[in-house]
Amino acid sequence: MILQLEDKGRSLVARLNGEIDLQVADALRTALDRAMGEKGTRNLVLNLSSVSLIDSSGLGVILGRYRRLLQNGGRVGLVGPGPTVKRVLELSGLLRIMREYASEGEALAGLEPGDGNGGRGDDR
Amino acid sequence: MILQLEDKGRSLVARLNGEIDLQVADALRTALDRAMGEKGTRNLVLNLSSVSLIDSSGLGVILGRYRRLLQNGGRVGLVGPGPTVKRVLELSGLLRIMREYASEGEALAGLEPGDGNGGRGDDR
Amino acid sequence: MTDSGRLTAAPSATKALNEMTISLLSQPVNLGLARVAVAAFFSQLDLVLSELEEIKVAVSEAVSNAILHGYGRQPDRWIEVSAAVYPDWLEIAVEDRGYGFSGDDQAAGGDGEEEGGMGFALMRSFMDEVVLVSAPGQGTRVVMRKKVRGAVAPGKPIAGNC
Amino acid sequence: MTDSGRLTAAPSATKALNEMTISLLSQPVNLGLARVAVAAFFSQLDLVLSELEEIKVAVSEAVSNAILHGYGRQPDRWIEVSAAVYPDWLEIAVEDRGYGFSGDDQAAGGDGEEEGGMGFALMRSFMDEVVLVSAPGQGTRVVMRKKVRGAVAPGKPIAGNC
Ligand SMILES: Nc1ncnc2c1ncn2[C@@H]1O[C@H](COP(=O)(O)OP(=O)(O)O)[C@@H](O)[C@H]1O
Ligand SMILES: Nc1ncnc2c1ncn2[C@@H]1O[C@H](COP(=O)(O)OP(=O)(O)O)[C@@H](O)[C@H]1O
Repeated sequence: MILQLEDKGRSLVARLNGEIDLQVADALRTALDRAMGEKGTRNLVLNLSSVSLIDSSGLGVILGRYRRLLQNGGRVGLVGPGPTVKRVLELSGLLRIMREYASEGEALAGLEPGDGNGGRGDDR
Repeated sequence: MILQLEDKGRSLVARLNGEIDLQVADALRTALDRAMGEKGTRNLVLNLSSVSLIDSSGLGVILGRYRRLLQNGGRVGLVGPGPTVKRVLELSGLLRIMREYASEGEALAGLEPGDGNGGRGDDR
Repeated sequence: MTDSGRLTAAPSATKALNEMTISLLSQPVNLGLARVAVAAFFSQLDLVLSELEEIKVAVSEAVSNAILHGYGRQPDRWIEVSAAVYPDWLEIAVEDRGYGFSGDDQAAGGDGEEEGGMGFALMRSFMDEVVLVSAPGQGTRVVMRKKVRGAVAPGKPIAGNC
Repeated sequence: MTDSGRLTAAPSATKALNEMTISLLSQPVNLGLARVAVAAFFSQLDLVLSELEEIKVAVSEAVSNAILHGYGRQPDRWIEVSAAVYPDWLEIAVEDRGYGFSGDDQAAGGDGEEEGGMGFALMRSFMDEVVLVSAPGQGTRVVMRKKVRGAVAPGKPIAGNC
């Protein structure tokens, strides 16, 4: 797994790569939590377009970050999952609590509407 | 393995693909022999640029075709082997009895000099 | 486990057209190996990419369970992953000799901070039948079966990249 | 076979950092599986592509020999391919329970219309040590060892494509 992080104001964009399973879950969790802690991240955008496989260990990492951010009113947006990754997200119910966006840009705009109004704008 | 055959006068160009091992050796041998028989092939140009692996079963097929053609004064030219395929060809001694060419065109020109003089021109 | 018409975890009575078993140590680094080996084995069938991807997820879940729940993360225990091709279906079995569990544990579902019994849910979604045999202290065997459209004609070479 | 400093075909005294065994049927269609499984397993090491390709050729030769010479093309016999990572080297063993052969056969080399004992020559070229244990009627075990530059630090995930 290669993880690329980019800070975008109050949102963090994380581009994941490869197979997100038990082998990489701990490292992914640690890397995300560290970056989110340092930057005071409110919302997380996960770009999954280069993820070839995700299993429940990977889902667990996403769900954990979602719960963490939710405590401060933040949210998680998902971008670009391939068909099978999307099926896994659907079956697990993650797509009922997190929204999928067509691009990183749309995710950032949707999660942080008005760019700095506190992220309380809705994106239904 | 996918095999693509192209008739070029008295030479046959065969473009091999994938892993040339015991699993595909019989089919490859049969396909080459049929095409060479039908067309009265004198020289064979084997394009190996899309071959990802060759082992001694694959070498056996090449050597067998070489011996068949040699009986009628024909030869075999090899084109485009990757580094490991080339190592296998070298170690087996095949590159001492067959020549490698930079392209199919050079192989055809080298094997059939003068285009139709009977292929007896040398290509040392 | 012996209802007629239901898959039993015992080997099928029908003879497999092809089969393999891979034994690997209970370490997360070997998850990829389990997935690749199973996918490579089934590449002799004419599966579509999404089917192969779903099979990989199911294998990942079953092997992760063996590592986490079967062996409680002990890294030096063996897990056996076998795969077989039958005329109308394919089968994958994942077996550990670890803690095992009783029906109650299973009903209880996940216990991790962040998980919730998703493993079996995904296995059941991606395969047509999942049968579980487990006994506390003896280990666990998960057998998963997936129907393959039409008759299967093995013989396609197993490709180098899967 | 027991000279000090020479590889014996018995399991190494040093403990493997990681190991696996794959059992497959003696059918050419499974050659690709053997290669892919071994390459996937060693993808946890930092091998360069040419090393992985050479390992694949060596595996191909040993498994082809088991199919052709060990079992005389009987398709329903088992071949075991194991692989292990040690601190300074990697090891591959290919074992069949077939005809076996004596030193004389080996010296005789190939017998096919088109082959000439290339198999062992390639295994020896691509691996650092090749040890053979065979007994007529009992089967054959080929152990191949390759030095890996510097200390090996497994832990890289096993990738999906190899
Ligand atoms: N191989 C196994 N050995 C022991 N217990 C297991 C095994 N596989 C599953 N279980 C039990 O079944 C439960 C449900 O598994 P699963 O659906 O994969 O969800 P999760 O792994 O997230 O808990 C586990 O929490 C565990 O108690
Ligand atoms: N697994 C095996 N079982 C029985 N005999 C074997 C086995 N492997 C190799 N041999 C013997 O060793 C000889 C040399 O093998 P090899 O160098 O691979 O060349 P080739 O396969 O082309 O004959 C074979 O011809 C065979 O007699």
